[in-house]
This record gives sequence, structure tokens and C-alpha cells, in this order.
Amino acid sequence: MYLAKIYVTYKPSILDPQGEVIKAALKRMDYAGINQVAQGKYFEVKLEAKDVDTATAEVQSFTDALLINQNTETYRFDLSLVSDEVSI
Amino acid sequence: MYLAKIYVTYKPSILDPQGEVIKAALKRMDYAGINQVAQGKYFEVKLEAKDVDTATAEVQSFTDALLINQNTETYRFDLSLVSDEVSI
Amino acid sequence: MATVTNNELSPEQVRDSNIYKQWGLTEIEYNLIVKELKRLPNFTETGIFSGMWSEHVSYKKSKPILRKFWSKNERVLQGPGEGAGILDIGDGQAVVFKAESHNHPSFVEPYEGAATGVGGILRDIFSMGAQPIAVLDSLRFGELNDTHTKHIVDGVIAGIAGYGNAIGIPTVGGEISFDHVYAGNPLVNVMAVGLMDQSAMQVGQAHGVGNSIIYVGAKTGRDGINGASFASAEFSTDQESDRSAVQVGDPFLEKLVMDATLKAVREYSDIIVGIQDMGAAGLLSSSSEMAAKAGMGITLNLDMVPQRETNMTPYELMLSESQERMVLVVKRGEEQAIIDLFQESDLDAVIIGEVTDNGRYILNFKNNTVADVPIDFLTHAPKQNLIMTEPKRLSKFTKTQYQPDMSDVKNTIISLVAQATIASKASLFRHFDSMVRTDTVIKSGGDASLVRVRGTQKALAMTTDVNARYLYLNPKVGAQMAVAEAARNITATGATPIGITDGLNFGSPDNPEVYYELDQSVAGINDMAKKLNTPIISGNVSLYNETDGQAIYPTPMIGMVGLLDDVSKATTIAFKHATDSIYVIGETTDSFNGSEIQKLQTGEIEGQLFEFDSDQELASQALVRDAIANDFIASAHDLSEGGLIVGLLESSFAGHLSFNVNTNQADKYLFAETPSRFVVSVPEEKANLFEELAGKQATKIGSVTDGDNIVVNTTTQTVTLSRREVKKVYQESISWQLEG
Amino acid sequence: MKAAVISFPGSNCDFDMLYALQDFGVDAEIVSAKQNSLAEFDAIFLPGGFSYGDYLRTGAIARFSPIMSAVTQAANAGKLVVGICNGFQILTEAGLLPGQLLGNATTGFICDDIELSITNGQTAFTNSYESDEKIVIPVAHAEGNFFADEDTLNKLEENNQIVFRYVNNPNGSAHDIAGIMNEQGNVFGMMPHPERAVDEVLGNIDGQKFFKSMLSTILAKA
Ligand SMILES: Nc1ncnc2c1ncn2[C@@H]1O[C@H](COP(=O)(O)OP(=O)(O)O)[C@@H](O)[C@H]1O
Ligand SMILES: [Mg+2]
Repeated sequence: MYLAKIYVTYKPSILDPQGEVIKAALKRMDYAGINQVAQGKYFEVKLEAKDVDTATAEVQSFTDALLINQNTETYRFDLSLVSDEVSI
Repeated sequence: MYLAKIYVTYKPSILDPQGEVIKAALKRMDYAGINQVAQGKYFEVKLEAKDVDTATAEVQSFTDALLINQNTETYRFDLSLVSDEVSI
Repeated sequence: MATVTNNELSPEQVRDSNIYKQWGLTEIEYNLIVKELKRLPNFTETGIFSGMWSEHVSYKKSKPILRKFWSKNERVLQGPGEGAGILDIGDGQAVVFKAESHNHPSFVEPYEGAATGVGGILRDIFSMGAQPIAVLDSLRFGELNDTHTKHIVDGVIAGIAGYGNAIGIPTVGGEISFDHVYAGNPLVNVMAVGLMDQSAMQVGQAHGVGNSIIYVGAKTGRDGINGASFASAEFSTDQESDRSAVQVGDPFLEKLVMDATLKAVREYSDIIVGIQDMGAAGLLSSSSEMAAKAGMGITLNLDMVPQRETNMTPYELMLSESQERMVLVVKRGEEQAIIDLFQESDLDAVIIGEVTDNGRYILNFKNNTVADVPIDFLTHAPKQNLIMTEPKRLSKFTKTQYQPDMSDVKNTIISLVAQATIASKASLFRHFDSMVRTDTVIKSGGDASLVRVRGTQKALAMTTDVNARYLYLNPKVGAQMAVAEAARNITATGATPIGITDGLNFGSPDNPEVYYELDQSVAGINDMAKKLNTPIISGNVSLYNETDGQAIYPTPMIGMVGLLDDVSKATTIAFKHATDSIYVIGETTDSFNGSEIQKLQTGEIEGQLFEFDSDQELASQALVRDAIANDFIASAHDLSEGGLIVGLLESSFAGHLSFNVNTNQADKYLFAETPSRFVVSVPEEKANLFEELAGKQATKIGSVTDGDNIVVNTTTQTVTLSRREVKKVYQESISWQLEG
Repeated sequence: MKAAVISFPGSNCDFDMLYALQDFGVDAEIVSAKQNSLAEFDAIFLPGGFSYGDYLRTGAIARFSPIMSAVTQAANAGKLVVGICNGFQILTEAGLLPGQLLGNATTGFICDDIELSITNGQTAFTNSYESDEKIVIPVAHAEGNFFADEDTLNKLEENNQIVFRYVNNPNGSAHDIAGIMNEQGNVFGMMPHPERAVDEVLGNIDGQKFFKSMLSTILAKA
């Protein structure tokens, strides 16, 4: 079984209202050194696949199709082989 | 300037309905090998700090205080030194 | 004049590369610009003409038809032409409303497309100085057996909820239906209603030389660049690359902008000269139209525009469709009060230019003048006279009405209530906060919705309606029927219809058959609007709704508002007491072409549309309003898709009672969609009074009953249904289909 | 009695709460979350809405607003502190009430009339209801799924801190919890909206006794 860790962020041109609001809150809380905050999504997906190439292709395919919005988001991911034990 | 990449996930005992919905959708889309899906949050925070220890302490402090809810969430993070150019 | 900044193409390169064609300008239009300017337009200028002359902004193709709309009566304070129309509702108050479409963006990116549709229409309302009080929607999707359609439905519903709920304006009603023609081109129309004191009326005009142009709200990014020309282009399924023009909304920011704008209007009406939201073609169209309407010029300093991204070009700054932005014109010397007010809510408010008297639209950027064009010319796209021809299909339709197959009436009824277009939409509109602001008297699930005017006895009824299948069979009569149906829904609450906003969704106007449909639809809307005394005070046009050359049905959404003087008279569709008598108002005739039963049994819509008699319509509505005003009736429900049987079932399911009726007609008439009908229930002690008032217009067909048994007698048979079982199908069919 | 309704940026039920209080003759006013004192008020209401856009987590950012230290002070001083919907979420984030509100078990926003049972009819918020009375109050939320660890839930049960429960749980809340109070009984939060159920014209008055209960509590103290 493979574990894919997928990190999704907005493309640079897209507004990230959450990031702005969090940054303002951190400033109010006196974390003065904060320069920039971006919030994205993080997925951990366990999947069966016959080899690492198939797994990679599969992750790319469903991330493009469902997990991200290609107009506004981009992603990267790590893939590792894990034991079949189910809990992440 | 430091860049902290912070990965927030639910504690294992917490039900993740969002993850379940995504898993069901992927199954419907014929990604048969999918075993488990968990959705978390991902933050990229740029901050000024005098050294890596200060930066580490700072990241832990504001993540505990604001970014997570300790009842249900846990996190890990990577820290790296980056150039001062502003865009992430 | 500086011609090249940021490695833009030179004027000669613009000409030779034909880039203006990609932006949607024709060669004739480009040559007109050259002739008027007496030189080649530079890159920025070409860009701003392409934005302003797009159909979405200029309405150059639909204007000759839109001009025909009837839009004046004793109530109209503001007709078409401003952000929204305004009607007098007495007591110095006014109602403001308008509809907007976000069809193309919602296909590309359902959540954000629908969400920013809500954000945009709300800005139209509060930029007039009105407090938004309600949102409605009108949605069309492909059939629910398709995975992509399900994805679009989920995203659109979540997007409307995501924006409307967060900003705190209730989504009180709407309509949804499903037909294959919308599979590649869903329709997402939203309507917003606002309330204001007449003294607070604002218009989007830039008067007064030297007055300041103030930019308010979100920073400008590169999102939605060319959205206006994108909204005016047809989709082809292989054109994925075009799909970057979708904006992302932030309802939190918009709530801050809305509250601050309304506060500014309340506190500084004497120094605010005009307000305009930035919608299609962003800063460009809002600023140029404000000046043009006032007969003035304008000069902007683009370096002052708050920017979210680095290295933005003048072209990008002007055409960006970043959301949650407004333009204010403020008296010179008084700007600080306004700036402070917005800054109190942590909002950007910046002086970016001033009103001039030279009639020119001038843009300065980094110490250069990057555009200098006559404003009148910029804001008046060359008219286009398009040809129209009657669609070939119309002459092929025969008069014979479809005859339903009545071999198994009971199962036909059950299949009918399971049809996505008939089944309850509650599992979808349950995601909308319909009650925030605590003024919603009648929520989604009946005919029209009703919102009270706090502090008075008045309430406003509102609805969106159109049955596009009827228009497909007959654009003019179908359009009359759409207006009539909207009015029936308003009337069923007890309110009197007072005005219309429309959303004209059509295919490509360059196709003469589509242009004919547009023309005839407007004619039909006009006819019926005049009869009802409901002027068309605002609206929206969405053309090019085609995928790979296949146009949608002509779908002119009718948004209607009604006024109820005494909210205590408000009537709902639910049966109220067992033993109440049930009456049908209006005649039932052989009306099956374009009906739900035809669609169910044949999968097609065809034949000549059945007849519509507008006098009969007015008479039925007058009777229902009278009967409600006199407290004679306990429930009222208009009959539309699915006919009498569906109307009866809905009145049953909306409460907790059943019914026993005898129609004295053949089975098939249960499913006829003859217009101008209502089903009402009348308490025993009012029956005589009601019958006296109604005369021959009403026919008693049975009574409301307790228990689970629904009994329907016709001249041919008796059908018995379990209320519980049929209700389950009605309520859950949409979820089953979405999840299946 | 003088009541404050706190308006956070993004609150949208603040006026609904204000009007409901005024309908019961309460001298109520809206207080901005930028303020930092609530000394003059006897009761504090945190209304529904999407404070700070509900970004990050519902209530997470609002709890760091300037007003929140005054809210904590008021709570410690034994004044009534009431959070409805987003207000409840803010009170849990601030630690004034235990637990957390997670995303609904069936995802998405739900707006509907929901049946509640009164679990504890002896509180400052329910003393005008009959114990075990069933009422219908609207809900409108996407994150109303009450979560707390076993120990906390057991303590809530033992101390009778559960005030309202759902009859048919719409969101997956542990122990069907719709509303809870702190041990002292002066800080209260619930997901449903009683302020939407006080006006005859809107067709539901099941929330009236909630307001009557608080009024009689405060009058009894005075
Ligand atoms: N998208 C929607 N949003 C909100 N309410 C809706 C929506 N679709 C349907 N409804 C509600 O469902 C009820 C029935 O709608 P519809 O079948 O279109 O009524 P009618 O046929 O009388 O026009 C109405 O109260 C309407 O407001
Ligand atoms: Mg109706």
C-alpha cells in the first residue's frame, strides 16, 4: 500500500482571504515577526497500486480531477510505501 | 527569514466526515484502490527570527495558540531558512 | 502618449498581430476605433475597448430588443440602466431588485462561479443605497444521471450557500430544473432584493468637476481578467485553456464592504455623489459608465489602485474582475470622512482619480498617459443589427396535443413525483440559510416566498420562474406564461405583483433563430407585464449559452416581487384542517405538449404549445387575492408542472394532512398543465361565502382528510395512495439521484 | 437589566438577537468586538454568524478579539454569558465552555426546523419550560457537531450541564447535545437559534420561554 501526502495551495495570483485573516490575528496576538501566511489543504491518501509508477499516475489523476481546482490551486505530493495496517 | 510548513491533521480518534465524503467520491469515480482519505490543513508561514531555535519556539507557540484546536488536532512542521524575497 | 510599457505590444503590433480579435473586437470595430482616434490605439486602449464593447458589458446585440421593455408606471422610481431597479412601496420606502447570471463561470468552477454570482448581485443592490434583504436563485442543470452534472449541482448549491449564508442575507426561494440541453451549459441566475428609504437613493453617476473617485474594498489581482469577453463566448468542449477567468469570492470581506457602504450612505449622503460596484470589466466599466452617464470625463491614476500582485499592467488593472470592490464619487475636499469610515472596518479606501469636464477617459500609469479616448465613444459600442428568422422546428409542430398513457395511473403518479424537476428541492435548499435577519414569513417550499418589512404591516413576496420547455415550443406564448406563473405564485401568498426583473438566457444571437427567440420572448414578457401592471425594472442578458453549437432552450427567467399590505393575511400552500373543502380555480383542458408527463413518457418535448388566455389568468388571480383578503381560504397553491395531481400532493406534503377528491374528468386531466389555475382549501364555515365570490370560476373537487390515505376519483377509476410512501419518494428522489 | 450583543466582524445574527431582546423589553445594545469593557452590562450575548469569515476554524479568530477578555471577566463575575451558534463556537474556542464544534457528520450547511428536548429545565435559560418539554427551534450551521472527550462528556452528564438535546440528531453531536452550560450555570452555548423563534408572524414562538427564563433569573437576582 502507498501513502500519498498531498499539499494543495492557491496559485500565486489567487486571493487567499484566510491567510490574510490569520496573519492579522497573529499580529494582534503580538507575533510581530510574521511576514506572510498562506493556508492550504493537506491530504493523506492510502491506496493500493501495483508499483510506484502506477501509484504516482493515480495520485496525479485523482488530485487533478477532484482534490484541486485547477483554475485556482496547485499541489505537490510525496509518495511512500507503507505497511497494510489501516490507520494513518 | 524562516519558512515554516505546518501540517495539521485530526487526532486519530476523531471522525473526519470530509475525508469520508472524498473517499466515497473517488470510489464513484472508479479509483478503486483508494483505502483511506484524511483531509487536514497546510500552512506556509514566513517569519523573521534571530535564529532557528527562536523560530522553532515561535512556530510551536502560535500553532498551539491559534492554528490548531488541541482538543481534536495535532501537527508537525518543517522549518527552513529562505531568502527575504516576499512571495512564497 | 506612452505606447509601450511592460513589454506590451506596440500599436502597430496590436494591429498586425490581430490580438484584438482574440479579445473579441471585430476588424470593423477596430477600424472604427482607429478612425475615431485618428491614430492606432495602443495596447491598453485596445484592451479597454474590447472590454467595453463586449456583449456582456455593452449589450450591443441585445439592446435593440431590450429597448422594447415596458418599464414605467406609477411605482417606478428607477428603471433599467442603473445597478438595480427601484419601486415605490409606500410610507417613503422602496424595494430594489435585480437578477444576474453566472452561467459560464459556474460551469467551469461551480462553487466559485455561483458564490461570486451572489456576491455580485448583492453589490448591485447595496450600491443603490439599499439594504439587501433576500436572495433567490434560478438554476438549470443537465439530467441527474451524469457524474459531471452531479458535481456541478453540488458545487453550485454549496457556492450559493457559502456566500449567502456567510454574508447573512437569507436565500429565501428559487427554482431548479433539469433538461439535457443544459448539460454542457448550466444556468445559474441569482436575484437579490433590497429595501431602502426613498431619501437614501444612490445612483452610479460621476457628477461635478474635480470630485474624487474613491476605490473601496478588496485589492486588485489578476483574477477574472477578460471575464466579460469570456462570458460572451461560446463554449467548445476542447477549449479548457480558456478557463482561467474565474474569480474567487470572499463573503467576509463583502459583508464589511456592504455594512460600511450602507453606513456611508446613511451618514454622508450629502458628500457622496455616486456609487457603483465593480462588476463585469471591473474598474474600467464602473468608472467609465459613471462618467458617461453624467456627461463628464474622468482621469485615473492607476498607481494608486490597491494591488494584490506585483507588476500588474494597466490592461490588467482595468479589466481585472477581482471581487468585493466598489467605486465612490465623493465631493472634493470631503474625502477624508469617507476614507476614515472604511478604514474603521480595515478596508482599503483610496483616491484614484477625479471627475473632469473634457469628456475624455484618461489613464495615467507610472508618469505616462496610457490611455486617452473619448468617453462617449468608449461606452457606446457600435450597434449591431442582427437578423432573425423563425426557428424551423416551430413550423413543424402540429396542434395535436400529446395524449398520456393512462394504463397505470398510480405508478405514473409515483414516477412523476420522482422526476427531478417535480421532486422536492428541499434537500438542496436546506443548505441555504433562509431565516437569517428574522424577517422570513414564508420560506422555500411553497409558491412565492414572503419577507416582512420590519416596523410595518407590509411584506414583500418574491419568486423566480420560467418553464423553458414551453418557450421551446412557442417563445412568445411561453414567455407570457412565465410571467403569468410568477404572478400566480405571488398571488397565492395573498400579495399583489408589482414588478419584474429578468434574466434572459439564450444561445448565440448570431444565429437568426436564436435572435428570433430572444425577440419573441421579450415581446411575450412585455404583453403580460402590461396586463399585470408589473413593469420590468431591471434584468440581465446571458447569450452564447451553447456547447458545440447546441443552444439551450430559450430561458428568460422571470424574477417577480409582490406587495402584501397586511402580513397577517399571508397564505401558504399547506392544507390546514381536515374537512376543509378543496376547490380548483380555472378550467382544465387538453394541455400536454411541453408537459412533465410528455417528458416522462416520451423523453421528448414537442408539438404546438397549448393555449393561454391572459384574461382568464387575470380573473383567476383576482379571485384568489380577493378570497385571501376576505379570509375565505386556508391554503392556496398555483398549478404548474405536473398539473393538478402534483399541486394537491404538494399542499398535502407541506402540512400533515391528506385529501379525498373527485375530479369528474378523465384520468389524463390530472396531469394537464393548463395555465391560470389554483387549488385552494376553504374552511366549512366560509364555503358559502367563497362560492358566492367565485361563481363559476371555482369547482369543488373534494376535501382535506386526516390519516395516511390519499384518494383520487376520476370518471374512470379510483386511485388510492399512501401519503407516507409517496411523500418519501417526493422528498428523497433528488438525494437518491445525486448519490446514485 | 442591561444586555450587550457583541458584534464581531462577520457576525450576522447580532441584530436578530438585539430585536428579540428588545421584544422582551430588555435594554439591549450592540457592542463592537473592538471594545474592551462590559462593566455596565448584566448579560452578554455572542450572536450567530461567521466571525472573521469563520476562517481557520469557526470561532478561532474571534476568541482573540479585544472584547474577549471582558467576556471572560463577566463570566468569572457570574454574569450571564450566552453564545448562540457562532457564539457557542467562540465560547468553546475561548475555553469558557468545554468541547469543540466540528463539521456536521453529513457535511454541509443545514438550515431547518429541528426538534429539541429540554434536558435540564432548572437552569437560568430554561426555567420557564416544563422539564422534558419538546420544542422546535431552527438550526443554521455547517459546524454544529459537538465533540468532547469521554471524561468531559461524563462530567457534563453528571453535573446536569446538558441543557438541550436534539430529538433527531442532525449533525452528529456527541450525546445529542444541542446546548450546554458551565458548572456554575452562568455561561451557556447552543447551536440552534432561539432568537428566530420568538415572533408570531414568523410562525414559531418556541424560543420565547428561553428569553423569559433569563429575564426571570436576572430579575430574581436583582
Ligand atoms: N434553488 C432553490 N433555492 C431555494 N428555494 C428553492 C429552490 N428551488 C426551489 N425552491 C423552492 O421550492 C418551492 C417550489 O419551487 P417550484 O417547484 O419552482 O415552485 P413553482 O412551480 O410553484 O414555481 C418554492 O418555494 C421555491 O422557492
Ligand atoms: Mg407554484
